[in-house]
Amino acid sequence: QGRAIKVGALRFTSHAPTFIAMERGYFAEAGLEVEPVFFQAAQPMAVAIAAGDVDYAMTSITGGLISLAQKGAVKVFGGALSEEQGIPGQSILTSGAAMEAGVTSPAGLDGRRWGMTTAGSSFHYMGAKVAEAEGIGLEFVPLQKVPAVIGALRTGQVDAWAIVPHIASGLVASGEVHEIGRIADYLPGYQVTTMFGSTANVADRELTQAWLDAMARAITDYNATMIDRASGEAGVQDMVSLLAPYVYPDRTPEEAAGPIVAGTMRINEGAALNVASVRDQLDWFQSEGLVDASIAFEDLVDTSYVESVGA
Amino acid sequence: MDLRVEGLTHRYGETRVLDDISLEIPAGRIVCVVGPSGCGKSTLLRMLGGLERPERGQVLQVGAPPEGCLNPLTYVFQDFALLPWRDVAGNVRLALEDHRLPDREAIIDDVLARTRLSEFARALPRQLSGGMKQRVAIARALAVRPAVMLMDEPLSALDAQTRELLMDDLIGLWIRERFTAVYVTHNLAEAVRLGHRVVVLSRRPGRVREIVEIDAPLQGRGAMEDVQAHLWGLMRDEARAADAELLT
Amino acid sequence: MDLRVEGLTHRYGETRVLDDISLEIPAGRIVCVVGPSGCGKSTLLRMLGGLERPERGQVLQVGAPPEGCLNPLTYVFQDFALLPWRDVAGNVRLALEDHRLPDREAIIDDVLARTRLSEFARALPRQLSGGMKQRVAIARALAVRPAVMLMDEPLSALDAQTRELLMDDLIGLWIRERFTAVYVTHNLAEAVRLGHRVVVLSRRPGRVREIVEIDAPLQGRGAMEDVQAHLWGLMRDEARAADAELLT
Amino acid sequence: MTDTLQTGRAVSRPPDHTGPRPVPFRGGGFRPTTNRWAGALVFVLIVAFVEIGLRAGWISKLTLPLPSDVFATFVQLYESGLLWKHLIPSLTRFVVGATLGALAGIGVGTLIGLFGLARAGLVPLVAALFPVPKIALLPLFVIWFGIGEGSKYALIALGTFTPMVVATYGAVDNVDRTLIRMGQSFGLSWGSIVRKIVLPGAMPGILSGLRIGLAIAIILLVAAEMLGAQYGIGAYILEAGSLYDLERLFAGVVILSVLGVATSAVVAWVERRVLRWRS
Amino acid sequence: MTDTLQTGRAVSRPPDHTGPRPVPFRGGGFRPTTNRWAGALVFVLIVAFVEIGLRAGWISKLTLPLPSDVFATFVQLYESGLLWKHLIPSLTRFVVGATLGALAGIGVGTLIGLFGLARAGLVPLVAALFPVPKIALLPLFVIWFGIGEGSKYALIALGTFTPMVVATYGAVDNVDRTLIRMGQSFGLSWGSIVRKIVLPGAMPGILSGLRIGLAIAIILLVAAEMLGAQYGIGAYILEAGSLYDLERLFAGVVILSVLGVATSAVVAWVERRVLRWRS
Ligand SMILES: Nc1ncnc2c1ncn2[C@@H]1O[C@H](COP(=O)(O)OP(=O)(O)OP(=O)(O)O)[C@@H](O)[C@H]1O
Ligand SMILES: Nc1ncnc2c1ncn2[C@@H]1O[C@H](COP(=O)(O)OP(=O)(O)OP(=O)(O)O)[C@@H](O)[C@H]1O
Ligand SMILES: [Mg+2]
Ligand SMILES: [Mg+2]
Repeated sequence: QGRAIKVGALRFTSHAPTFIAMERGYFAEAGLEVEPVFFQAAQPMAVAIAAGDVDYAMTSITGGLISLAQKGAVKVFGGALSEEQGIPGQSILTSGAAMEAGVTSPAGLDGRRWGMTTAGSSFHYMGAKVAEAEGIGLEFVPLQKVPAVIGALRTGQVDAWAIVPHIASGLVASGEVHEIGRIADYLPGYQVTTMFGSTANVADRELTQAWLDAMARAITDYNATMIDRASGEAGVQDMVSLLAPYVYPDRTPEEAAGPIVAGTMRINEGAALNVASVRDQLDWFQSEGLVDASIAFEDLVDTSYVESVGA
Repeated sequence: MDLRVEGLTHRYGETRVLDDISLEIPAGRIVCVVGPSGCGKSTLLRMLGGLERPERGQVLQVGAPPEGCLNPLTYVFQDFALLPWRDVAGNVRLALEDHRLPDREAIIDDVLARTRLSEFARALPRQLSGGMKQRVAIARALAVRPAVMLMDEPLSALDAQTRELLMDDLIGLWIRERFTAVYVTHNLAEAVRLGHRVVVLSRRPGRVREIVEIDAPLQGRGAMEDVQAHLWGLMRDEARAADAELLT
Repeated sequence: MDLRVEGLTHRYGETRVLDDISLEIPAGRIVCVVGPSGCGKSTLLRMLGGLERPERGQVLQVGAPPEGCLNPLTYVFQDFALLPWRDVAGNVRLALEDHRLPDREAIIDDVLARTRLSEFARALPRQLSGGMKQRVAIARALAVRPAVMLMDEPLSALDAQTRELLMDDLIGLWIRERFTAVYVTHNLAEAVRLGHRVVVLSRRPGRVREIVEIDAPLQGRGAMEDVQAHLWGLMRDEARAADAELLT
Repeated sequence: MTDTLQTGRAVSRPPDHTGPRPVPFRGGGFRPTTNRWAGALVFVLIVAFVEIGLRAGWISKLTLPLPSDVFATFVQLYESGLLWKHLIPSLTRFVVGATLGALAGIGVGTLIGLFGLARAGLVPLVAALFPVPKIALLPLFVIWFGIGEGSKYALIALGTFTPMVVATYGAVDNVDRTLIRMGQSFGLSWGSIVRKIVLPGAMPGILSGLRIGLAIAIILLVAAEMLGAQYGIGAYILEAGSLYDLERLFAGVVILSVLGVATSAVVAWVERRVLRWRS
Repeated sequence: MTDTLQTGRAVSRPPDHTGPRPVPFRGGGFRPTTNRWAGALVFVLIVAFVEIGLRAGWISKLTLPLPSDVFATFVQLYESGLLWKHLIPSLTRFVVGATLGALAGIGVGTLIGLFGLARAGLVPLVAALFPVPKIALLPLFVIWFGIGEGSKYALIALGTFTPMVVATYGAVDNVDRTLIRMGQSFGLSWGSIVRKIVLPGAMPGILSGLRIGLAIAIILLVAAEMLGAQYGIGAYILEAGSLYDLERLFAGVVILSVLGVATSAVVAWVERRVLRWRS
């Protein structure tokens, strides 16, 4: 019987490797019995790992994650979703009202309101980086939850936001919201999500390696099928019907297919980690005073498991 | 101004409280009403003052109230009914505020003086003993120059000694002012000290059992033990029965 | 069992309440304590029963309490002090529950019978008239076979007629049982009806002003107007002054 | 009620005729009346108004859902069995959390009421805890009690605890001291006095504190289910809210509101039974 | 207090000697005592315990922040001027929202207390509104009032409104009816009775309702600042929570707690002034 572990997950396409590894028995083959624990947002996942309720998870680097790493509770040890030029990654969106007022590119957002869930979230980081690159000022509006940001954007109460493609495509298709740029243009190689676990688990090399191996197989499957189309349309169909019950439990596979395909992004082979991007994120959080300036890179990341790229 | 009660009958739900009460309250006299607990004395008094509508029968005012009378039928309540947030003068003023009067403060000073309360004008009710509170209530009643004072056991919340003192005060007041009053009490000693006429009610439903006229002048009346004994004879058994009744 | 009070003195903060009180309470007699409001009568009674510690002086029990006595010094309070959530029998039982007794229910039945309450054993206090409530409190006191009953104005929350009835009951009870009691009251008529000895206290701080012995047997005593007048003469001015004092 | 005013004035003017005339009536009014039907009627009117307004278009569809759609959502929720799937975890959390909190609150409140030391030490603590928003403590609760049921019970229990403490010690303080003095005068033991006099005497106050405590427990259901709850009325409402699904949001809110009214009715029933000795 | 028990028992046994002996003392106890110093002491002890526990390592750093760090955070917040930047918007929201809610609540509560029609129609509505968690309505408020200050005021006002209504009409119902009857017996107009008897008589109840209403208003600050607030104590706490920054989280919670205690002290002061007529 395999070792029982709990894996935190969001109902997002970016968590596809977890679902693939479960469905295709990769975890079982690695000697793991995985129970998924679903969350509404990335933030509580890190807290749940610190509390010992969840063993591993995959999500973006947030201020909360860094704070918990500082307290010795969690550690990042692998990479997942990355921005890559040429693949439609996260989009920068603007509201209809802002568009009418002449905002056609991120440069036109000077002094406008940028939506985010909470301070220290990846939305905050992306907005800040875009603003820095364009030399503009943004007002950051915390709205706690993704749907709240969507609502505020649709009603023009915030002017701009950046979000993963499967959500962006749906919003743009509704016509209320417009795409004015790509994050990949501003943050090439941005390590969007990472793999992390509790410090105790990460210290358990055997367990963590087993988990990584299973995930790596799933990542290869995902990239090959969805990005490189190695198995053609049929392979995509298979993958969609595998993912649909996890990502869109209340939609039929046919309804789910569109957004799942649209949401495709490259996941790092072998869970390689873009160390430079992670370092940049940490630096930014520290420079903004969102996390303690004394946190060292090594407090946050254990680079001994996977290949480091982009450094 | 006299009051005349004609065939007053009342019921609360199923309970008959008053049954065909007829009475005369002549001006310038004190009519005491005695009767066992729950026989409807307070109900009768409420009807006299127009605070409650009788089921049958009526209460009539005969003659005009005296000149300058602001509130012909004025109560003095057992529990004083003073506003605790107003001082003594303010409580008296309450009764006058709805009237346009040139000399309001003069009236207040006058009635406080008559009840020997002048130096307590700024005191709050909670600072006063029970006897003083009731004197404030009497001062307030005097301030509106009533035609008839309706007093519902005005002394029964007081201790025996204070009661004694206030009874003297009331007698002194009547001798000077000859006010008209209906005075409800349980206390036969009070009734025979203060009443020109004592109306004895039966147990519930209250009926007029006997009306005793007392001719002796108020000043210098003694305990009148014979009259008290007569009244007590009328009431003793009924009082005992009323006391032993279960309330709901 | 007698009680002896020796040089009792007490102060609340700055206020002197009792000043050097010395008294004898002989077994089998009723000692009435009268005095103006706030002179410390209730405080004295609390000290007699050990509910409060005097600043100076002491209260002594002389002799053993009678056989079978469960609570030698037992109170009857002005406001009855019945537990509203227990019925009549339950209220009496309360006083017995902390003792191991073979015949608890028999005692309860007995005292309820003696106070003519047997048929109300299951009634709740809120269903009872004031007079009945006080009879329950007396039954409860009798249940513990007290050596001395300490009664703090036991009738003054009742209306005059009920008071009259209960006074008769108490006299009847004393004639049968010859209980010992300290009886605090404001009411001079009560004091002369019930007391073998009347202790008159002065205004605060309470001092013993006079002790009046009344030799007439309890049964068939009249109003004893001369004694009442004498007592009232002792107290009138002080009562007036006490009444006119501002409370804080 | 205005005729009180008029007759009041009429009495104060001397009449021009002097024949016998009835004493004018000037009492009445100022009596609380209750009328259950009017309450239901007002509900029906409001619902009808919203329904018609939305259909006719003079209320924007963005602001309120169609009451009939809310009802349909509710029916669907019931028929799909999801109602119970959401209701049962929430009720469990409510019952367990509120019971823990209420018992602890009554216990601590009684200690405060009885012992000067407990009072001096705990009252300021409770006073400081009272205004702390429980949602603010969510991240801590997750660390302390995990994302499972533990943190939800703890959050609801904490919310019930503080008002119960305050109500209980207030109630103990307000127990008629003459009754306690009576108990002492009959030589009752300290324990007897507490059990037979203090606690029953404090019961009315404790029960009215329970009303507030339980209302707060229901309100905290939503906060408790913000973290890691897949099922539960609070989770349902939060999801509906974040999707701006007004029909489901209202259906959930109506369920909580009914739960609150039902709880308060239960407390009222208990009060009537336990406090039958009151007038 | 146990000596009550023992002397109580001693009295009930007949003594073996019969010479004069003092009546045993069996009173005392059951008196609420207050001791401000003990309260402060308990605070200091708790803080010291946590500080030492964390430094010594037998309390995990994950569960609580170092009290000294919380204090340092607070000092920094003060010195950087950020304290005011967060406090002033929150206080504004608190004052505006609570004032609107309290005034509306007192008004509606008085209407319910005075008019049978208002009572029949509004009481069930308020009873249904009371247990609705205000966070659940947040999305709705955003639709109705936007993410600006409007929705924050509205949320806090609603939270204050319902307890004020309940407290006010309860207080009006509890005004001594003999006082009202007295007013009628002196022929006072309806308006005079309401202004001079009913409202002052209801004041104690209204003020104690205000205590609860304001506590709820403070608790709702956090919920109100969930949406679109960049500054404010609630926003500060939420941000600290999402960053899992326990020092700042606790600093914020302490500020709210102090705000709550201060508000309650202000109400107590107003009570002492306005209700000086009570014993
Ligand atoms: N508003 C009311 N509704 C119903 N019953 C009432 C009302 N007012 C009085 N009663 C009942 O009517 C009866 C007479 O009451 P009332 O107060 O007039 O008696 P009373 O003679 O003044 O008694 P007491 O001597 O105790 O003051 C009592 O049984 C009482 O319970
Ligand atoms: N626990 C207490 N603390 C402070 N002062 C007290 C206390 N108990 C009584 N007093 C004061 O002591 C004085 C005497 O009170 P006590 O109750 O003994 O008088 P009393 O003679 O019984 O009065 P009354 O005739 O009104 O019953 C009063 O002035 C009272 O205010
Ligand atoms: Mg009456
Ligand atoms: Mg006394």
